[in-house]
Amino acid sequence: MPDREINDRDLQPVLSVKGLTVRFGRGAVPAVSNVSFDVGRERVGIVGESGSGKSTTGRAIMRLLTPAAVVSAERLDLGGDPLLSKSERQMGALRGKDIALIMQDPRYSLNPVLSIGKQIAEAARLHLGLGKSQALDAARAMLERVRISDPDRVMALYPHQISGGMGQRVMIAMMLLARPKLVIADEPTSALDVSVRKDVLLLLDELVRENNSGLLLISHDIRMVAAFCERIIVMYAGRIVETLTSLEEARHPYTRGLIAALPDPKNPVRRLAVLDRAKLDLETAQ
Amino acid sequence: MKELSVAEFGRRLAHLLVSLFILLCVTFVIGRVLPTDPVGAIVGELADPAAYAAMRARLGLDLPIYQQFFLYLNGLAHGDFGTAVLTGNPVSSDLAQAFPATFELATLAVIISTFVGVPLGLVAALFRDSFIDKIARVVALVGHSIPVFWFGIVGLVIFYAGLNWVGGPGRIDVFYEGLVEPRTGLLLIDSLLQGETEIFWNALGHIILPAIILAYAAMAYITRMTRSFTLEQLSQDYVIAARAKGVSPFGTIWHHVLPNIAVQLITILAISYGGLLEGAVVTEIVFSWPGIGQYMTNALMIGDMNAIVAGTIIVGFIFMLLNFLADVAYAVFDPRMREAAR
Amino acid sequence: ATPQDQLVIGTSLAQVLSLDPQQATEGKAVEIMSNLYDRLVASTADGKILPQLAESWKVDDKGITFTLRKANFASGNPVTSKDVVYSLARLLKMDQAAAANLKRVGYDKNNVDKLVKAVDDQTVRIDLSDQVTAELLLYRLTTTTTSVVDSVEVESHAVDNDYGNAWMRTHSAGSGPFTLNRWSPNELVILDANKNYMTGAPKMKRVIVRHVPESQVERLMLERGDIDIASALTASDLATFQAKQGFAIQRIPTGGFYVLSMNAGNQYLSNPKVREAIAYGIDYKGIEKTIMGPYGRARTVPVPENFEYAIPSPDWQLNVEKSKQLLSEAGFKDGFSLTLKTIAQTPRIDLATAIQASLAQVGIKIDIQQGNGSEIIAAHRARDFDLLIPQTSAYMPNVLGSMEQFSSNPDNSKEANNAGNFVWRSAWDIPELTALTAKASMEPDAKKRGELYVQMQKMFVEQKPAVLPMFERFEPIVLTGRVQGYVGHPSQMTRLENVTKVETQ
Amino acid sequence: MINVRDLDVVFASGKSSNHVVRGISFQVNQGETLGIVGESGCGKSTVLRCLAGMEAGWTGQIELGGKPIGKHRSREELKFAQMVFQDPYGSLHPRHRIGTALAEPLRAMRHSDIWSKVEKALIQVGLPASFANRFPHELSGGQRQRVAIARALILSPPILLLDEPTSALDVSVQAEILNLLADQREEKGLTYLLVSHDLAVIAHMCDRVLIMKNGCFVDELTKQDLQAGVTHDAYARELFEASFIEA
Amino acid sequence: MSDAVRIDIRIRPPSVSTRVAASFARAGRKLAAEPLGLAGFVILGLLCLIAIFAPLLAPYDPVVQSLGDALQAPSLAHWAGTDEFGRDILSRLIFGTRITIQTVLSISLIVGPIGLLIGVVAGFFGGRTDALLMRATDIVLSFPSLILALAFAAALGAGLTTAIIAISLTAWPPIARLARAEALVVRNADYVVAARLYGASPIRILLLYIAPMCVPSVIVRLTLNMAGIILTAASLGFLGLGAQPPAPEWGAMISNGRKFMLDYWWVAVMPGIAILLTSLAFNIAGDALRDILDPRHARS
Ligand SMILES: Nc1ncnc2c1ncn2[C@@H]1O[C@H](COP(=O)(O)OP(=O)(O)OP(=O)(O)O)[C@@H](O)[C@H]1O
Ligand SMILES: Nc1ncnc2c1ncn2[C@@H]1O[C@H](COP(=O)(O)OP(=O)(O)OP(=O)(O)O)[C@@H](O)[C@H]1O
Ligand SMILES: [Mg+2]
Ligand SMILES: [Mg+2]
Repeated sequence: MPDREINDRDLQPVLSVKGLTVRFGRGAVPAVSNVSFDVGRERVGIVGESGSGKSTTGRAIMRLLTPAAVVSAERLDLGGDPLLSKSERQMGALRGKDIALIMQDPRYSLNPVLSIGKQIAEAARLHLGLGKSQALDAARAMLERVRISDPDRVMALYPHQISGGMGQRVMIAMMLLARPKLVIADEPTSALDVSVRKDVLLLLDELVRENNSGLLLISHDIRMVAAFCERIIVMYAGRIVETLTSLEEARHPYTRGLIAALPDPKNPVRRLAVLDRAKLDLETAQ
Repeated sequence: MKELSVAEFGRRLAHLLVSLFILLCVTFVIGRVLPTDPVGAIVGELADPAAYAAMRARLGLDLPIYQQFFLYLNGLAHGDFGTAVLTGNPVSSDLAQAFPATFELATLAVIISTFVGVPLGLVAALFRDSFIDKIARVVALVGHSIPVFWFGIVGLVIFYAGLNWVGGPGRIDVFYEGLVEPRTGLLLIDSLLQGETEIFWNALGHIILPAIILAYAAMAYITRMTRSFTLEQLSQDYVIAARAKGVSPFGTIWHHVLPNIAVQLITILAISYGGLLEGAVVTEIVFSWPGIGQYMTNALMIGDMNAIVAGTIIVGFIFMLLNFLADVAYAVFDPRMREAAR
Repeated sequence: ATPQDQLVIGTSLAQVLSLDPQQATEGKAVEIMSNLYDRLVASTADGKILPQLAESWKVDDKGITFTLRKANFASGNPVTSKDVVYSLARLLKMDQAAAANLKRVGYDKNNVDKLVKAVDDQTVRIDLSDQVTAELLLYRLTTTTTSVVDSVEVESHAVDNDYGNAWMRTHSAGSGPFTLNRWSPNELVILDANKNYMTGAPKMKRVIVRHVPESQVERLMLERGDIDIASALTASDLATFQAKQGFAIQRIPTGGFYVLSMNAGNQYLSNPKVREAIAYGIDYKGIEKTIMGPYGRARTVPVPENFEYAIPSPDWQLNVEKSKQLLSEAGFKDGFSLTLKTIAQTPRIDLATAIQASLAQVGIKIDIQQGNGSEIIAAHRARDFDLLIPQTSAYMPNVLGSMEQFSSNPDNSKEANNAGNFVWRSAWDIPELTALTAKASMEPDAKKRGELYVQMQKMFVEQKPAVLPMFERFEPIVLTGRVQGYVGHPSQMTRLENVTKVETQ
Repeated sequence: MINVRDLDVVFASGKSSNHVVRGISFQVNQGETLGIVGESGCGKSTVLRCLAGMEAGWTGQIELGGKPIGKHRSREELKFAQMVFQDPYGSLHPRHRIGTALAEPLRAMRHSDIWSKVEKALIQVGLPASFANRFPHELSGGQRQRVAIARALILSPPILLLDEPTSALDVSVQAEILNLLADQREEKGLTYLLVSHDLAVIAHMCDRVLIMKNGCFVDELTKQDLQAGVTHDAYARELFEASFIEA
Repeated sequence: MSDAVRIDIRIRPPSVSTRVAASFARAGRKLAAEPLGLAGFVILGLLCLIAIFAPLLAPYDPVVQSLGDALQAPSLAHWAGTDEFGRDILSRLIFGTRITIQTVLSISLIVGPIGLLIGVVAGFFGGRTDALLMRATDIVLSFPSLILALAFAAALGAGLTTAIIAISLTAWPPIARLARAEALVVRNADYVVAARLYGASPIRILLLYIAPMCVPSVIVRLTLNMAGIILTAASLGFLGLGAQPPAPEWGAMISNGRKFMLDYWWVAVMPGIAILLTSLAFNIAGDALRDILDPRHARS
């Protein structure tokens, strides 16, 4: 499935996943089952409806699922380094340094009682080994990179005092500060206003390119993913149903249904197409 | 935000005073309708009715209740809480003696229960449903489920009579009585201030057992609440974000969760503290501790109204003050509230 | 352990409300005040009168003339006859419960100035009222209520004509072996030795009376040596010291009783048969053994058995058959219900529970209402009870001293409102017995008086008392072996000046 | 059907006041669907709440069905407009069964023959009648939103106020709900006022769109405008571009 | 959907019994997953059974004294020994469950509805009503509770009823606060807005929409409070103001038994164990109930 680009620098994929299965509780239906894909220094998108296991996949890679989750995989390597066998302490050193996770809603994913500056500086202290004031400098520099015009003022603010778009930039600044090899963005814009969505995405894209990192973009908005990513992984009920490079390639009825369900002002229809789940379940079960 | 807080501060202070006044009225009325009879207690069982009536008049109990109330208010306005029947002293000076004793005990107890209960709650939450969690819960619950007087006596049997690790009942060994001059009324502090280390150690030996027993009883609540606050926070996205940033589990608890639950913790600590301050009556009896709980119970037994009203006011005031401070802490520690404090 | 030169007493100070000798009558207060003040005369534990401030006295038909010895108050002021007169006048003019003792025999605030006079600085003359003999007056003068106070000192603290009462409640102004250093209510009382005491400084530099409300805790403290003398221990705690090395138990008789007061105004209790049925419905022996222990001895006549002229107890023992029969004779075959009020203190509450259980067998259903001291006392004074358990004490060690309060009720009418009278509270109308008691107290001849005493007791029993004595009351205390020279006084006037402590073994 | 003139809403809390809706006017004809788009916090929901009668602090005039409506509604006036909310999880009482949830409006309006009406309403929105015995947590988000629509329609109001009815739903489910809404409109000749931040949804459903910014309408677009990508205002342009990410 | 409407399946509001059965079944399933909580409920259930069948279970009469048998150590004849009046402690404990359950239930039945009502009314109506009610709550809350209980016991005469009233008087404010906090959240929920839109009256909304949402947390809190209630009742017993003799109230039993603790441990320890077990059971059951009833604390 993974198509390897032949490029001397990116010979090895940043992330290589093979046969990833996640169960919550023993005997439960797996939330993610037998998922395999590679991410190089490129942008890969995962789409699928709610509950299809997108976030679970992302968190399983970060090893951030609750202890109740049973994760197994034939291979889960970051830059050739197996993640599953790492201790919690080793993972701590990796997270934020080599892999970063950007979450959906900055209102909830920033600590409400710590100032923005402190939260970004914490990442700098953890991964760049900086002292207090140097870390704050690094944070300031990073805020400038995410194009926040008045970093000193913003650093003193608390999360509730900034807008959603700004919050997501802060989140990006915090996570990308240590130039991770892989960035997992779990619905990074779906809590944001339409008008700022694009800016945030473009910014994320720009930084990832600048760092030459891999990007795993998780979203349910198939059009947006198609516009941004080089490859699209479509998930349904915990499985990968197909991997595409453009929407036109879509073969699987689920993917096609998904695309058809989107209202498109350019091609108005009286009724939108609806997924036939019964049939779909029958097909995927085979 | 400063100037806004001042207005808010004033408003809440006014509320506090109104509440206190109502508390005063209610206590006063309750006190006067009680059937307990301070006159009988003073003049003695065998006194004849004339002497009885004379004493009644002297205490002002023959006046209609509203007049008694105005007289009392008048006294209050001059800082006079009246005279305690029980001791013949001004109530204020009695309270000045009894309150520090309770204050010392309650403060030590709340410190102990905080320093044990909060970490226990954090650990229990962090290792939720593990063996540690279960142990922590049961240990805390047992403290919550056994009568204090029972614990008190068992504690004395073991640690005082048996092992001789701690001092016995009372605040201090009797022969040290009166050697330190009460400045703050807190023996531990007074003795240190006056360089009487021997007395300090003696007083510490006396206070430690009742303090631990009270602390154990209070700990259940603190542990349980800490645990549930922490669990609530641990399921928040920002905790996952912090972990994704590479913060260690301990660092997450310390740098991220704790500041978030600090305000809630302060509130429940204030509640526990208030509960302890309002007089651990039973503990004070078991340990012959001359605190406000015992003072008020004895006052109640003989219907000593001045003492009861004043005691209730003080305790109510402390309680309200603690609540007030907890609210202020909200405004100070929680940036969201700082903004919202109108 | 306690220091060599300090005596530490553990007890319950809950009832101590005043240390003014002309006000307080409560037992613990008496115990403390008797060491702060001297009286003209004192009584020994076995009832002999001894001189104290009075060097000697002369009795004639009309009165007694006392000659004072040279002594000083702790303040340094000399003790003069003026102070004695002042003290007695103060007692009667303040007119508190403490005055009852003298008022009962005809002294009051109106005649005291006439009857008590200073002859010169060292001589005091007290005229007899028409209701007392010299011998009985002397006994009454041994109580702490007649303590001689320092008139100069007291007057300097008087406010609003209160005879210095507000100050005296918490301070001492006496010539006794100790002075009051500090009294923290419900915590402790500290007495310091009066170095200039007339017979020399007491052996103990300091006496500390410590409030220990919990008996078991007090016991632990005693075992650990943190107190020297323990009183107010429960029966079972006392029992453990019985055989223990290094401890001694003194069982001090008080001459008083635990009493079952029945309200004779009650429709059932007004019937003497019912009262007798109740007297037959109590398991005196069982209670004595399991509940009273060293605190009480079964006795249903209000005179301790060992007193001269005491008659044996009547046949009132637990006898369910007899009791039931008496009830049905009275017309209450099916029984009835009563309430029983008592102070929530051992042993009285346990006594109540035991009485409840045994009367239930007879068919009388008892509903116990426990309360705190003042509540129960108020109910007692207001005749607001069916049954109630008070206790008494004797002010002198003879029949009259212990029995008088059971046998005298001059006016039983409600209007008399004689709440200070123990019998009145039970609404028990006993004109003959009252007259007999008055006659006995005026009888100068000892032999004849003794006959009257016996007659009184018999009449008491015949009338099926509404104030039924059940147990003679004792005050058991435990002393560590270190304490020497402690002689418990039946009226709780134990003096501590000769108490010493030996080195711990 | 709906006629609003100079609607003005100010939220005053203590000293700070927040002018949320600034004198807007619009009207919607019978059977028409009007859309309102705008960024978060611009006052879209507030307008709806005023129309529904849930907000007391407004000034201006509101007419529903040709009758001017006051701040406090009578029972009859309430029947004019019902609302469907954004969050399907919060709009049904978690302890009421679906049947109860649907029966409640009928009870409140003193209808008779309640249970057959409930059944009809369920079938109408494409749910089996047996769902009446279920609790909301036993339903998926889309099913809940159907119930919410059934509840709004059960009193047969001529106007439906839709506050982002699909923004919490998956696209596939969204399509089902949008189809359902379109069907109902057709069948009953309903008038819709649809608020959303998703221009695609608005374009699909509405005859006209008002673009809202900071409490004012800055632009009005017709269906044709949307198809052609015509806008008259810079902000509308920006919004339009951001909504359809193509490259 | 305009398919032909078929009205052949009649739908009815499900009967109360099936609903209750369903809820119990659900709760039971959740409980089964948590052995500790289950143990709590089992103990409480046993207590109720013991209370009901006390006369059958108790080997002796709980109040009949036999002074000759006083203070006997636990033996085959007296499993838990005898007290100072020779009464069988086990029998007293068994009959004591009745008093305990009666106390706890009456207090909960007084405090729960009062607290709920005050809290919900304050939270729902807000404004002046809220300010007034909450001020009153704060004042009652700031009363030293044991002292107030003592005062009431003194005023009304000591006894179990007084103790119940006195404890109730001081126990409602925390419940009211809790209910208010819940009501504040619930009153802004969309389903309440919707209810107002279709013309449900405020009373209906209060009783049918808001109050039911506050009930679970109130119940949980009450269950957790019960341990405290038992202890407070015991403290009142300690001060002689609880149940009156010869009632075999556990607190009073410990309180009397403490006088013999050093020599005859069982007199105080046996009722102590009973109290410990019961309040532990209440606490554990309360915790479990919270997990079952309170979705916010639901286990992940
Ligand atoms: N902590 C958990 N415990 C049990 N089940 C879980 C847990 N987290 C997720 N699941 C289940 O795993 C499945 C996948 O969830 P996941 O959050 O990965 O979906 P998603 O694709 O991210 O959906 P969305 O678009 O709504 O975010 C779901 O069925 C969900 O119910
Ligand atoms: N009850 C209220 N009191 C004070 N301010 C309010 C109140 N309700 C809404 N607001 C404010 O009014 C403004 C508009 O709110 P409204 O809910 O109408 O926005 P919206 O356009 O619906 O946004 P969204 O797309 O996020 O739903 C916001 O700034 C909000 O903070
Ligand atoms: Mg997700
Ligand atoms: Mg909105």
